[in-house]
Amino acid sequence: MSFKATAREIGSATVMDLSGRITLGEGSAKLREMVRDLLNSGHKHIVLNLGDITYIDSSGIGELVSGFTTVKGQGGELKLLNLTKKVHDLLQITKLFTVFDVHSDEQKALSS
Amino acid sequence: MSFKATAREIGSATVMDLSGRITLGEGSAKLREMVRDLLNSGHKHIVLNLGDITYIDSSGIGELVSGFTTVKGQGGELKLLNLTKKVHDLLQITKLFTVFDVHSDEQKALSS
Amino acid sequence: MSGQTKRIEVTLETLMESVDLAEDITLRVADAAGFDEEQRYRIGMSVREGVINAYQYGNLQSRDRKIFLTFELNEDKLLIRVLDQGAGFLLADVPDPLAEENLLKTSGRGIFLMRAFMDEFSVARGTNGGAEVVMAKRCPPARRDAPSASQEG
Amino acid sequence: MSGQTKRIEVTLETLMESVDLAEDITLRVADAAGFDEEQRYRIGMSVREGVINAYQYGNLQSRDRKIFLTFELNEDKLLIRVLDQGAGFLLADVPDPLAEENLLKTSGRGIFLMRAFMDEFSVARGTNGGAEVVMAKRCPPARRDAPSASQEG
Ligand SMILES: Nc1ncnc2c1ncn2[C@@H]1O[C@H](COP(=O)(O)OP(=O)(O)O)[C@@H](O)[C@H]1O
Ligand SMILES: Nc1ncnc2c1ncn2[C@@H]1O[C@H](COP(=O)(O)OP(=O)(O)O)[C@@H](O)[C@H]1O
Repeated sequence: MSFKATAREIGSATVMDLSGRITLGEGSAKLREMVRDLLNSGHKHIVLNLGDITYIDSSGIGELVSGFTTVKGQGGELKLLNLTKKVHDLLQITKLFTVFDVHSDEQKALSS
Repeated sequence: MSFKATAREIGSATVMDLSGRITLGEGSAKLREMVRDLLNSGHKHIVLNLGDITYIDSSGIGELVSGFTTVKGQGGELKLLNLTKKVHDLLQITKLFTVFDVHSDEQKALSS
Repeated sequence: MSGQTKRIEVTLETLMESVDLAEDITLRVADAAGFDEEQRYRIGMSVREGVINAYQYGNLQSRDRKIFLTFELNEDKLLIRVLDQGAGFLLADVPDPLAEENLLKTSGRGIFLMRAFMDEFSVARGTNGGAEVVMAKRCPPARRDAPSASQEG
Repeated sequence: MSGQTKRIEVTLETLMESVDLAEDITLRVADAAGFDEEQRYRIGMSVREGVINAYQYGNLQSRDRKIFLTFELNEDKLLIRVLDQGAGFLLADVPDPLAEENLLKTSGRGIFLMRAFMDEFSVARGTNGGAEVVMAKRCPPARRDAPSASQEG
């Protein structure tokens, strides 16, 4: 299943509902463009809903880190929402779980 | 999906509802045993319901022919019911469609 | 898809389970090449039949022989080779399964199906002496009509 | 499954699409070997990462180089080799992605994931000089606990 993203504006934040795979040659490049486009259009409060992301490889992890630091560098924030067990485990073993701002409740992700 | 068969006795006939693949190393050998067991137990009027057969290779075709001639040789009859398009096409190009007694209606297969 | 030919080589052991594996890899390759379900089925079945023959007749089920499966994809077609380490055979020696006297035979339809399901089919002698079945399917699929059973090749 | 080692060899081109193909073939082989979904995922991901590296760093995306993927299955384990035609590399030169200063790097986690997801992992120099990643998963899967990130190998 290929990578897809749809945006929802909620208040000053943008929730991106992502689905499919974030991998080299597939979702990674699209994710990068997406974050760049959001920043270029002034959207600095981004929540990535990963609930329907089925698979992330090391390239995808790198892209999440890149998005996180880029958004932060521009004074915004990038949060992760609804990690599946596979994605949770990946962030756990790579020690990124505590680096990212991870949420399991959209309301709390938006208000935190 | 592996080969499965369940029997229904209807009057003097046995309807075998088959599903899965009839291929070398999978359904072919089972189909042969099944027909042999039916003949050994005196069941000579056999209807093979192929409606849920997803795939047949040349070995499976050979096994259908074998069953057909074996049953006939013992004074019985073996009919084929509910061919999918793929199976229909296979029997068509191998010129076996007119050799077999093929039906698309169970009642008619039983009463013919 | 670039203009260059893409090549994938798979070496399989002479085992019954190599038959299903070869078919599944073929379906995967044919899918990536853009063939629709019906064409994938035909290509997969053809490789299945070719590998069954390499397993049974070519390599005589001997574990120290190998089956070599090669895919070559270009803009025109997907070319597939199934090479074994047997004695080889001549197509001229293979009986026609559609002949009246062969219709009720319980075998002898494998090569016929490969011919019917592929656009090109031939048997060569491999460099190592074994049989090399060479078959091709036009790509993107042009022929959507009922399978023809022409005996070219 | 017989007691003998089963061997499958796949030669892939240095193309981005070989990454997905290698992963899918691996999933198919791991399935036939009896691994459960979680183990198949880990084995597939490890091959994916190995082939990405062969594609990028080993073969430098050059079409005239090949990637050799080999599976060897016995009763104990599934052994997988990914061999490229590059200059090779030393594991000792690979930075630890868990080190504080590397945590926010946007790359450098491929080898770490292979080590975490497989039971054995090492890098050898192939007979042709390239890097040969050798990794194995115990079979039937014994380790169902959380993936460990130990740096052995
Ligand atoms: N790879 C091969 N090596 C040697 N002989 C072969 C090979 N493939 C086919 N043959 C010969 O061709 C015949 C017809 O093969 P085929 O049409 O596939 O039907 P079947 O396998 O049911 O006999 C076989 O019986 C065999 O004698
Ligand atoms: N097949 C290979 N050939 C040469 N160098 C390699 C190979 N695989 C990995 N490396 C080296 O190891 C480093 C770490 O690889 P890896 O952990 O997969 O992370 P990444 O691919 O994200 O850089 C690479 O940056 C590269 O220098």
